Amino acid sequence: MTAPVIEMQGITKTFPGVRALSEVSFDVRPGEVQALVGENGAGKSTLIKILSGVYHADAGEVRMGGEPVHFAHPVESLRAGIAVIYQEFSLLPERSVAQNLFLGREPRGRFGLIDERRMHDETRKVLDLFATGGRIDPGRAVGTLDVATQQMVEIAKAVSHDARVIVMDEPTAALNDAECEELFTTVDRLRERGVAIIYITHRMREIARLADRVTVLKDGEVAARFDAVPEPGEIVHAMVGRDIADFYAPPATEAEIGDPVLTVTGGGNAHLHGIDMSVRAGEIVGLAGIQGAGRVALAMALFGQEPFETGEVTLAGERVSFRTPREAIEAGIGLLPGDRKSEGLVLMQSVRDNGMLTPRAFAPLWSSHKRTAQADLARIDELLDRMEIRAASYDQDIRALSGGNQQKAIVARWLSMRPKLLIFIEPTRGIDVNAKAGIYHLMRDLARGGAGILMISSDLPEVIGAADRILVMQEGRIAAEFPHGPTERDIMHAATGETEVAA
Amino acid sequence: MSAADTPAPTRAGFRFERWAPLILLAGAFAIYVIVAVATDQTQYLTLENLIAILARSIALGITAIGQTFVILVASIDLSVASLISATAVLASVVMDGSPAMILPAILAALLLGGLVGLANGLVVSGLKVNPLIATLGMSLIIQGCLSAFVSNFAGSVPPAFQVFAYGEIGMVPVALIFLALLAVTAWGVLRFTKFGSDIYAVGGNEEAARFAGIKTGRIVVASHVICSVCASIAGLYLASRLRSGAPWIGADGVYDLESIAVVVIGGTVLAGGRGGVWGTMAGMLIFSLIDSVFNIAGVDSFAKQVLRGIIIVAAVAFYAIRSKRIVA
Amino acid sequence: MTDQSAAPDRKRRRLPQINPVWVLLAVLIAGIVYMNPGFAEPTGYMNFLKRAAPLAILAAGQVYVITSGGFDLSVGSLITLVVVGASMLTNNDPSATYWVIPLMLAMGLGVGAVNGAIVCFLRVPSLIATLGTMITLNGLAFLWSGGAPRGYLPDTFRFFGRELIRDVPLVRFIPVSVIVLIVVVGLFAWLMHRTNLGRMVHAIGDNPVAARLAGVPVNRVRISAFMLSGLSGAIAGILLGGFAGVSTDVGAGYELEAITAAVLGGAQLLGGRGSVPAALGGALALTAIFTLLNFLGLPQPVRQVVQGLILIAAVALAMHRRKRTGT
Amino acid sequence: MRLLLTATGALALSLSPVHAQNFDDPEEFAKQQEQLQAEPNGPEGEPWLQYIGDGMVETADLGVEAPATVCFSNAGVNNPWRVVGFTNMTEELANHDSIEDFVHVDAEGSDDKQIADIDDLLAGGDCDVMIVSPNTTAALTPAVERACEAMPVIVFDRGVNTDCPVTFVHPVGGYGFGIQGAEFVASELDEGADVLMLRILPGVDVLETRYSAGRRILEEAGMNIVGAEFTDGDNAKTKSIVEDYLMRGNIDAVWMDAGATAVAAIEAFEDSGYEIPVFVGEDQQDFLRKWQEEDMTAIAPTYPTYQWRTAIIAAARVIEGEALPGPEWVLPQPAITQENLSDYINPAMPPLHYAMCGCDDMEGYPEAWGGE
Repeated sequence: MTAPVIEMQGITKTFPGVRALSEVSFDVRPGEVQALVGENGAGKSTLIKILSGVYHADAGEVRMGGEPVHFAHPVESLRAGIAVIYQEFSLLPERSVAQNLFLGREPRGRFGLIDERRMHDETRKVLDLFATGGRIDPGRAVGTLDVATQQMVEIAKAVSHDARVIVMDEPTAALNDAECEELFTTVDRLRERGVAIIYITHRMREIARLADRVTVLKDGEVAARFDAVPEPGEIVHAMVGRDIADFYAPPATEAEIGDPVLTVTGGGNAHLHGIDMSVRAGEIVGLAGIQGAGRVALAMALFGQEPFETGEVTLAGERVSFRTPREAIEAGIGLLPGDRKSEGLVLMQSVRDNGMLTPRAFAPLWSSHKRTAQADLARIDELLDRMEIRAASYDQDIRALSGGNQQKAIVARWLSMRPKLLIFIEPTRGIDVNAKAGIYHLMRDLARGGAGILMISSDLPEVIGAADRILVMQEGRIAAEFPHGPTERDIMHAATGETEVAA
Repeated sequence: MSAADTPAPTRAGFRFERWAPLILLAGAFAIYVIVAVATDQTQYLTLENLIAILARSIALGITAIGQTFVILVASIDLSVASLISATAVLASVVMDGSPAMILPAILAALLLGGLVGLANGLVVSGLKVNPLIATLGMSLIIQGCLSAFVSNFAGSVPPAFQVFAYGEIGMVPVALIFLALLAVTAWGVLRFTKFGSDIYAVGGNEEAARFAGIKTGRIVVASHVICSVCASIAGLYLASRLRSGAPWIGADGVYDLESIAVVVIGGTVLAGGRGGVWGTMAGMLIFSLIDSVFNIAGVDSFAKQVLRGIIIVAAVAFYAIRSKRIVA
Repeated sequence: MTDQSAAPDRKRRRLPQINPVWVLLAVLIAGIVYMNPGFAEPTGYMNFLKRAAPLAILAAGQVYVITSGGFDLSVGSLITLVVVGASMLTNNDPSATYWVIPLMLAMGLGVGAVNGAIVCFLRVPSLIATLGTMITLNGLAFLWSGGAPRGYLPDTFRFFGRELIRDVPLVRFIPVSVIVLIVVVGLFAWLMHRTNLGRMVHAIGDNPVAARLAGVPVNRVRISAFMLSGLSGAIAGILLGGFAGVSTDVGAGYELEAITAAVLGGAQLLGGRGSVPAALGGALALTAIFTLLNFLGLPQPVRQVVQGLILIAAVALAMHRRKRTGT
Repeated sequence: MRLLLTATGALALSLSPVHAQNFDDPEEFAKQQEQLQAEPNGPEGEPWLQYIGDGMVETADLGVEAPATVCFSNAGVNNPWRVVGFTNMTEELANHDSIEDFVHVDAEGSDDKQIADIDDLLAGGDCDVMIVSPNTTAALTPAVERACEAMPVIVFDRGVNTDCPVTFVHPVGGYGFGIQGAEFVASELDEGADVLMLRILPGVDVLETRYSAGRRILEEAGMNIVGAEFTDGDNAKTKSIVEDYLMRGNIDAVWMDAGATAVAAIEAFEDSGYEIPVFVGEDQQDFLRKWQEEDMTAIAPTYPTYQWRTAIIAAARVIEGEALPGPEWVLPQPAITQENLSDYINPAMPPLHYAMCGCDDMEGYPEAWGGE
């Protein structure tokens, strides 16, 4: 057995108020795929960020090739041969594939000018590693490529760095089945070349297909380590490690579910085709699918941000069509965006202002900011209290709060509007494990209060655990529907349209 | 990145933004021809006249090339007008009619430009002062220092240096050739050098650029230095053209706001990372053509202003209206 | 980034909570009084306030646009258009004032609405959009008048900028423009800090996407901000025309001074933070700087240099504080 | 920052010995003082046709034939003086059938643009005669020289540093303006009186000479000059400056290098509750009316706008091949005084109409000038 290329020992990292990692040890050897699994918030990203020099560990040691290393900056780790492919691409859409691949280290030719031909040749060489890479034109602007191809470029970028270690953070999230298979082939080739791969995923079949070893993180600690791929059940048990029934709120009973609050028939636009669906009062409907399947597009269509162009929508029995979010909100729809920072919060404003945002938006512009038809400051405070938001004061800037508390402040915004339908997009992304349960119970309370809930999530256990009914999308269509409690396999099957499940 | 969840239809090969400056330029040229023909002044359609139009806004063109660099890194420079005045005065005072002093004067002017650019860049990237404010402040400082020492044309430019503005090779003015070379060089730098690539990276996504190991601060500073050096070249050109430098020539030409308008009309976005020198050159030509159309058509000078304002807004709207982003 | 860190943060922030612009203003006023004790007399400080009034009103309007994330460069030209237009319309007729002033205020609102509409619907960044209107309005003022003022402003019109109310207890007299200043800034401050509009302006400047998804009528709010800035331009024009009569370059340069004043008052460029009282402080401080330099006998060039340095220093200091407090 | 300061410091050092143009030229001062007294040639009552001195130039051999196209490169119409002047010019055109076409290009106050405009006219304007009103003297010289090679050129208002134009039309000049006002102040007040000098902005040749001449006379008369301030031609600033001076001390007379903001300066006295002192203004209607209404002690030197008529007349003579005064056509430059004040006041005219326009008898008067 070869010596590990990376060894991390006793890594501990504390953020103010949260112990993100505690005494984590982890290693990866050349020519192996080490799967790193765990729920959202288990500490995977923090561990990777410490490895790549974005964060610095409070305690512990990172060794590369046996030598202790300290990366002060991601560039240093990259130079040392550690490439990280994040879910959020760091590609420049205006630049060509080749330019992106060689960003910051372009090959120079005569007079110190960029040797464009060599850059293109090298790009081509790297792209040839991929089964379909040959179809990508190195001179094409990245912004004109589809998401899957951009993902390829992102991986190619890591490969072109001659990385000895490549970290892939849920690389298949945006890929369809054929593309996934292509990625796996690429991973195999990289492994053959002796590259060490740290592969972060939720999906058991990918682990089974690719991994040599598996490390499971839970709540900032190593929950299990497997030197061979075990049964999926073992991994899941290690990941969740608690009574799911308690973690998620109990599902709705027949009696709790009422009439449909929302129905869509034949809804379609540039991204969506023939959407037929309904959400009933008192029900949490989960919306699953791979990235790019159109889940967010569906939410945005319902919410009037990118409206349906065809089909019919009814809300509480009335036919509606919204051209702006404002019209949707007026009619009784609320939405919690997936990216809190860029879509949800007004960061420089106070917690209370964030909670009051929507009620105020519907009050006359010149009337007092303290009282609106839907809420006043006292009521918002009461709502914030009820959700147990931890803040020094509701007057403080919301940016100082933790993700979970920020999310609750956004929920407060909607509660005062008493919406008939609430759409949650990735409601627990970036929220620590303890706060998650709070959000699930909150959603259930809202449903019991008579609202219909539509929850979009990439976290399969979450969809399975929290939803009463699950819709699975694929390529802009609703591909399948499950009652409460399908398996991850069932959902992935429907989401990718494949017939064979490896796990 | 929930936006990534929306299936992106692969866009077609034709990219509107790339061609928009050319479309605008063609439109402006068509209007020029139509006005010349309609008013029965076809003598304005000779080659000689077209060259005169090309050479009309050389100072603006040189400044705008520099401005392109700073706007590409998502900065902006409002100090160019004052700097143009300052370098024109400095050069003409140092030369003071003596051919022997031409070289020292050019060096002094370029040095001043370099220093101002360095200061702008450091304030913007180091102190993180909003570039609009930083360069506006710098503009006031330069203008103040300048007017403290000179209040009129100062010094004079020897005839040998006037070749820069008045010399011709064949039919083509030397300055026009210089502008073309400068544009080609700028294009080459942006297109073929690592520095150029870094500029687009910093303007497009500063975070990504930093992760790729690009020293983003240095790129911003260097862009500001280039911008200011271009402005000082424009100052030298004006000193040569006016035979002397005066502390108001930059402000009179409104080179700060006009150079920004030219760059933006040329399709470079204020947010950075997209655009280029050829668009800027197209923008400059559009400005020259508009001026010429006004002259040919005999538009009243006040109506000119009204039209010019509307044209700037309309030209930028021509690009911007297609975007879905919320702008402020 | 979490709750626990907030507590000590709050304690630390209590002390320096006072906006530095007031400290600056106090120091400047002390300097002026030291140089010229006459400034402490009503004639001194009332003249000062009278002079600062147009800029302070402009800054109060500009702060709306800045807080909403934009710039309004058109106010200087708008002032010129208001003064020139009023002189054309009143045509020496004292009774015309009663319809000309409302008309001018409406024109200010209209110009603001056009600015806002260009930004919202044509999606032209406000820097370019208002640069365009700045050039256009200036041209219109010239086109309307033929290049030189065509008429006088009647005394009824000039009342607001020129007259004093005498026999006021304590201060002896109050210029009408100071009363206008108090009323307008009070109104703008109330709108900004006590109404939904103010909170919405903050929200769209802070995060327009989030604001839209939360139901904020982003376009309506943004256009309102530009309209208030336009209104402030019209009011400033009425005061300036009243103070000194008609000319075709009354407004030149006021747009940058208004932005400077707002920034001195701590308004955050590109949006999200801004205060009307602090902008008033900024305008007064800027005027005080000019007054002090005048008393010191320093020429115009020095004024420019000082203004430039203060501008850069104010923003650099604000950035430094923000970095230190981690917000 | 430090670098910049060093750089500007270096700039200051290099500049200190320079100070290019001389705006206090005793020779020119004496010449203009003399010209003010001289009896002009030409028809009385039509000062735009009159000339001081005897020099004439023949134009028959210039080879221009009627009817012809006259092209005019204008520095700008960016202030009321130029607006009135340009109206004089366009109205004068109606008197000349020999001018078939008149092409006007406006440089909007930019040297660079005016040079380009002249190049445009030369390249495609089909001009027979060119009139140039240069934005600045030095900068426009090369362009005018090039124009001279192609056709007869007439320059007015500001000159150029070349004698190639057929003639250079201008009134007596800035020294003359400064002399007239300052001599009036000196004659009205005793030695030691406090005089405030208000100036528009530094660096403009025609204004600098007014100031240097005015200052010279005032100092010679033993006046106490309490200050010389720049107003930027801004009413509000003018008023504020005067208010500040009044807070600090006495003012017996105000000398101004241009009268556009004179009324604002007068209002500062009124609003602060002071007597209006001796005033030097200019021939703007608003000042003249205020002068009459308030019964002030004042004078209005002029820089007559009728020279814009003269430029067209000169062009017409070139076309018709008649002789004209040259190489300088020096026009008389009368001042408006208490005696003839009422001749120049016309309430129908706009406030910044320049009364010394020589336009009262022209066909379009007063509507074309904005009057009623």
